[in-house]
Amino acid sequence: MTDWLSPEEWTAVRLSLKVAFVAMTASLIPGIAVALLLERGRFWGRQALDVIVHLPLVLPPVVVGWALLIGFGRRGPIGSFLAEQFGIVLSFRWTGAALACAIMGFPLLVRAIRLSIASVDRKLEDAAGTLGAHPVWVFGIVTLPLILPGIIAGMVLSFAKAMGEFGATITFVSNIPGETQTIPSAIYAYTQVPGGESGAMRLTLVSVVISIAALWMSEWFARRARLRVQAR
Amino acid sequence: MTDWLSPEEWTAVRLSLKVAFVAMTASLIPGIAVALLLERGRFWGRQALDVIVHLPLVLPPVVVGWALLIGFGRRGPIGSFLAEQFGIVLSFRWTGAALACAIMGFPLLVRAIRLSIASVDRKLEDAAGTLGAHPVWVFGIVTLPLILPGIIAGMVLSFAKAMGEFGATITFVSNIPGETQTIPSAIYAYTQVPGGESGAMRLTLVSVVISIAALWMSEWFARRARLRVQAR
Amino acid sequence: MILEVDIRHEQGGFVLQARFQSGGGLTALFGPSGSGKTTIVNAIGGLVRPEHGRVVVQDRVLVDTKKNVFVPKHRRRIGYVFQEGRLFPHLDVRQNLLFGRWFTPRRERTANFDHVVDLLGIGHLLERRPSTLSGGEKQRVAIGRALLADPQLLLMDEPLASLDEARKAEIYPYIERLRDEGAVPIVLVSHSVAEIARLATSVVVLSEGRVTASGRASEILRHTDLFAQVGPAEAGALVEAQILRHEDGFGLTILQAKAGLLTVPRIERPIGAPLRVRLRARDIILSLHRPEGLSALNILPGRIASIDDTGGPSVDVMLECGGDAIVARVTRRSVRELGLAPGLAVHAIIKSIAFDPEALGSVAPHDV
Amino acid sequence: MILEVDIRHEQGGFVLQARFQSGGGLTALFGPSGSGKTTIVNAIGGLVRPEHGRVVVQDRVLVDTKKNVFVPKHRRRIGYVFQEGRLFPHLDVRQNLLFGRWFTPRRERTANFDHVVDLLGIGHLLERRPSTLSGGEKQRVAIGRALLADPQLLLMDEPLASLDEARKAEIYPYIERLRDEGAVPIVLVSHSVAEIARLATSVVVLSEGRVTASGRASEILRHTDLFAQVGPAEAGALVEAQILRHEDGFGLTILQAKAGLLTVPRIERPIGAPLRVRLRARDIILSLHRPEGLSALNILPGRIASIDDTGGPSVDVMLECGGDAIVARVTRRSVRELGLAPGLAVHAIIKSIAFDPEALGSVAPHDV
Amino acid sequence: ASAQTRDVVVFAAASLKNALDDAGAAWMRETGKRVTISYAASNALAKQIEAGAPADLFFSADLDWMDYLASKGSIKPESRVSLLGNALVLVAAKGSTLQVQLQPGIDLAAILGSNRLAMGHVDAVPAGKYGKAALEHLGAWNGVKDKVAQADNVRAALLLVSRGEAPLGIVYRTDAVSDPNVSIVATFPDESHPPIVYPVALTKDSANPDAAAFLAFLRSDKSKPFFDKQGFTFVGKATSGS
Ligand SMILES: Nc1ncnc2c1ncn2[C@@H]1O[C@H](COP(=O)(O)OP(=O)(O)OP(=O)(O)O)[C@@H](O)[C@H]1O
Ligand SMILES: Nc1ncnc2c1ncn2[C@@H]1O[C@H](COP(=O)(O)OP(=O)(O)OP(=O)(O)O)[C@@H](O)[C@H]1O
Ligand code: MOO
Ligand SMILES: [Mg+2]
Ligand SMILES: [Mg+2]
Repeated sequence: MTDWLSPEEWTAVRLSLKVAFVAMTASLIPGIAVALLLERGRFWGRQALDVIVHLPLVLPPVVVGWALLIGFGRRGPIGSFLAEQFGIVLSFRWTGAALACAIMGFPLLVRAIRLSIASVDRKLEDAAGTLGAHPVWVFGIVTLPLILPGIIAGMVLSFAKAMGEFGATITFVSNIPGETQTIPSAIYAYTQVPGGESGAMRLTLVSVVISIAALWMSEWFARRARLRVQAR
Repeated sequence: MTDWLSPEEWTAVRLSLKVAFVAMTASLIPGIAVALLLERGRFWGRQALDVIVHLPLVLPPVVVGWALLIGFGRRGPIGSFLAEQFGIVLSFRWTGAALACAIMGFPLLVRAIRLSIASVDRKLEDAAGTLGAHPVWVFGIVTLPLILPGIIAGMVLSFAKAMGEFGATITFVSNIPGETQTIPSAIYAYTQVPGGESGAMRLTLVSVVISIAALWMSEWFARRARLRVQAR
Repeated sequence: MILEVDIRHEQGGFVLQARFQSGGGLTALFGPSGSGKTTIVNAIGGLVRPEHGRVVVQDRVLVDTKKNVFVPKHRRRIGYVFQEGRLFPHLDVRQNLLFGRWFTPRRERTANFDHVVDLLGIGHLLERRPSTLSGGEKQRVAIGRALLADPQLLLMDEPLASLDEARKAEIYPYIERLRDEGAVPIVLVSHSVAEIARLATSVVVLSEGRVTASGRASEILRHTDLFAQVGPAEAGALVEAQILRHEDGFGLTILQAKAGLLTVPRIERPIGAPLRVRLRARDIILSLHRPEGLSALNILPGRIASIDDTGGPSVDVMLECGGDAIVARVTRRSVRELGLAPGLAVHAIIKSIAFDPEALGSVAPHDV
Repeated sequence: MILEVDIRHEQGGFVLQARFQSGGGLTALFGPSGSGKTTIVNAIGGLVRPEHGRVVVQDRVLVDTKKNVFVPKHRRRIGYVFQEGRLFPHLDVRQNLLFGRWFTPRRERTANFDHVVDLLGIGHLLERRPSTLSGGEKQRVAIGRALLADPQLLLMDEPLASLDEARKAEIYPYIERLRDEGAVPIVLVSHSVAEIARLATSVVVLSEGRVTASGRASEILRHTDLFAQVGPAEAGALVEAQILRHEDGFGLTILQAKAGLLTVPRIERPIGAPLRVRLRARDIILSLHRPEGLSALNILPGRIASIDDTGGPSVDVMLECGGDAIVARVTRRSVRELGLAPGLAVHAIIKSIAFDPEALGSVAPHDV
Repeated sequence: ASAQTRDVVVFAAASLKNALDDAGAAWMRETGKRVTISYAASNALAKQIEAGAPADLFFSADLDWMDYLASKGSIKPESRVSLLGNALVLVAAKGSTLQVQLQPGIDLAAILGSNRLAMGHVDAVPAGKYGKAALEHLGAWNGVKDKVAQADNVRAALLLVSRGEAPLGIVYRTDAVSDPNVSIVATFPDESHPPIVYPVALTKDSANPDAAAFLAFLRSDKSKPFFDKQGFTFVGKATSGS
């Protein structure tokens, strides 16, 4: 089994899992916050935020990678700020890959959560308020559990997207085996050489198996979340 | 204004709009059907269908394009069947681009609709049943209007994805101006040569403007759909 | 039998095992909260698929688990007023009301839209969405929706619980009419004995998932102790009567019952019309002699048939009044002081006013 | 004043313009469906932000649009029993019940969990999710949730509408206790005059968004015509009394009212305890002479103060009985036959049994 | 449209866009006939041609994919021409003070320090493959192989240098000369890597008589200026498989 993939490929698989997991996890809280803002907020610039969130979907991944490089690169305004102030370097690091994946998956995450937020019965939140719960608490113990299905769906989408993301990642952090070479980068390399099909196939299969596992887990969580709310 | 983009670029913009619109529209009914199956169905192979729907998200777009080329190409099993039986040719036609975009956006569409379906109060459907409505009617006049927000969200995601889709499209139907060259493909070509940045920028801007318009329209529809249901 | 239910169904830890029959008209389900009323209605309506048993309505087998028959709900031609409204949020009130009509064969559309809307007082709400309605308004629309489906079986789960008395008083005659004219069997869940006494043809009393009593309303209501669980205030006898004449000057109507003449507030029905009168046990005073100078207009001579000591401060005295069975509830002290005993001749005194509109139901000739 | 409401609010085409005050205890809101009851409760609870006006509870200004004061709902310390349940679907019954407790300062947690659970009979439901509860069960949990929040203001919107009488009879004394002991002002919406008569300290009558009457319950309930809109059956006088002695052998309790002695079914309260008794106008028979040989144990001598002819078949006769004002509703025919007229001495006859538990409310010493 | 009036469809490596666009325009001015050019990665184009794409000409960025198609019988071998050449250079960001002599034994790793060397993907992108070969030839590969940031195309590698992400990069001269943000530090000797050639050939399925004419036009001196302008070396000689 282990020699079915080369050590370098195993590294790519592990890295992909790490990147996808971190991308999903790190974008969760901002995702919930932005979903709340977009769905509930009435503020100036809401439309602009909405557009910005959707951009990674609308633009070709290469452009996003480009923009990331310009913004978060070593010389980019945000990148240099992060590096100087917090010592966080993204370029050529797996963290940069995670950032690229998180950004590409962000619109999907936000949409799923937004849909759930929209379907929450606000009368329940009112009821919680009458019982003395501050709005922050109301969010935490009423809204959040009720939107759990949407959060789970959003996480699945974000994770899956991160597993498949390639264009923005390779443009931003290029392809450094062991550091930024994720499964899609490795597959890409295979597709670029004549006769690379079998290698590409093997890695594709690994991706499929991982996504089956991820879906299976998410369904399990979603079912639990739903059972808590519904009858029987 | 018109000479701000070259005629070829205008063609790409028009084509992108057409492709995105057709991809979104054509995947709508299958999307609703699959969402229903996945959310409500209890059948053998449900898990497999779920995985298949998610694959375009999990796999690098190049792989999807490749698979399409193998399956729907002129010499591919489905492609040749469609061509012989119905005269439908997808490879290297804009229809193929639409197919690629539809498939890439499908998981997003399905997820959004699924979330809405899950939040429909089935007691309302029961009530409609007691009033004599056959399940098909119940779906049409109760469920469908209630999941409209999810359908709209799914359509936005599908459209936006189609506007940005590049990898699968260029791999499947190449980048033929006037036939399969969408905005992302055109942007890509610009990024591959010295001095192409300004062209890429211009097209990116066009994409952004289109997505603003699409979002704006979707919000308008969504608000209408929501107003119909909520108070005030 | 118009309605036959014999089902066993488990949900969670709750076991419903209900068996009853009813000869049509309005069947009232009565019992404490959680006793299984809604579950039975759901089984009749096709919303719950019972694990075992049969449901037959007007000779049509809706459920028979042995024969694997289960008519889907949309083919049962029911009108169901749910305990919790269930209006369609995306449709306005008019569309909600007309929903069932789309699925009713054209020639069976008999319910008159304007009439039902008037009756329920929802004419000003037609363009509104359910989310803007008050609790009672929602409930009225839900009733209208069920009525306008021209059902062949009407299921009503506490339909009037949150309506005011005035509105109820307007709706009752309509339900009575449906019950008597339309040949539409009705199943009604209610906690109000007054409502049941007025409307029910049969009563099914439930407790913890089992039928503890079932039968004709007149029988069940006479057995006042059956209602101990819901407070004894409302028990009483149902008596059949006919309109004898109207006393227009005083706004009164004189009824002829077997027990004698009854003077009640005016009833707008023709002379000769059959009527059902509920004589609440707690409204009846017993007197050893025929009293004089009393404001109470109804004095029915009779004889004590038996005395039911239910153990509390009061006892139920069963009277035989010229063929009608009447129940009076009096204190034990009165029994002793007056020396009440079976066989004793007494007079039952009832105020005219004690017959509130709720207690006076119209009745189909074959009924009671 | 404990509760002051003076608001104007428009929603859709509906204009609420309500102004009333109440001296604490339990304030009942009464009026037909759609008259604005829930809207007022929402304004007091902070769920509706009135366009104009003030809401003051126990000297605390909750809303004052002029001064731009609007205390958010989570700082009002209320317990709100909603008209439609609103249980948290993702929490089990126990968690629902304890929800408010998490936000109650520890030393103010006085409501006893076990007691409330027992009272409402929901002990067997604690581990269940709301979606598996019956209608009445949900409502009981909602009541429990509000009570266990140890509110400083209790808002109840038709809390008991779908409960059976037995359950209501168990809950009433608890609400009375809250009203009398806890110094918790209560606002109750109800369609049941019996309930209001039993529980209310003040009554606010609403119609189409306006207050048509408001004042002490004893006043409002005597004006029987106010309740014409909800059916006249329930109107009557509220009389203050004290427990004089218990007749254990017969299970009776003797009360001392100004009007005289009242014999009622046993009340489990100590001798000397103050009580409020509702004498429903329709339960009272008038007699020209002191009657003999009647099963009715309560015979109160009095004098006719006035006769209210409301136009129907019946009139309301106001009696002066040793300082208590009592109303009897009799037919117009009786008025003529007995020659009833102001000044005439008569006897009011009331069955002991007519005092059902609903009619006997406990009362705070300062009350009525 | 009939084959007679159809545009000539060229599938060309994306890096040829500027030059080929100009050449196509010139040919149209001359003959009134149009070329339609689909620019993508050579591998994608090759696979598409293999799958029956309606291409008349394939213009690859390296030999491998042309060989691949030749082995599949998808091109007309007699039409195949290695039209262009290019040179491989080492670039640094503009203003860099780095001095590098590309001679055997060079210790590039020391020059890079903890930094990265930007290249095309060394197994997938032609420029990357050539770069790797050249570094191997110079004996520097083992030292730097863990410091290579492999981009998915040579333009992206160039971008990494021009944005200052990597101090050094290996790209084609054609790309380097056009970017004002980078400067060429050194040029790899021709012998250090396989010849950099851009082969072009008619596809097997091409039935468009104009295609051969356009190919002839490309081979002629008329198109030379367009390629020169972009920094390609114009070879124009016929080759068979390598
Ligand atoms: N958004 C709205 N648009 C128009 N009318 C509204 C809106 N919301 C409420 N109303 C109206 O306001 C009136 C008062 O509503 P409210 O809920 O206070 O009534 P209520 O007295 O509680 O009635 P019920 O006994 O039926 O619960 C109703 O007639 C209702 O139709
Ligand atoms: N999913 C479930 N799991 C466990 N118990 C359930 C479930 N669904 C219903 N029950 C129980 O079944 C019993 C009967 O419910 P049903 O709704 O028929 O009561 P009901 O007589 O209509 O009461 P109510 O008057 O309160 O509406 C209730 O005790 C309820 O708790
Ligand atoms: O008839 Mo009574 O009121 O029980 O004594
Ligand atoms: Mg029920
Ligand atoms: Mg209300």
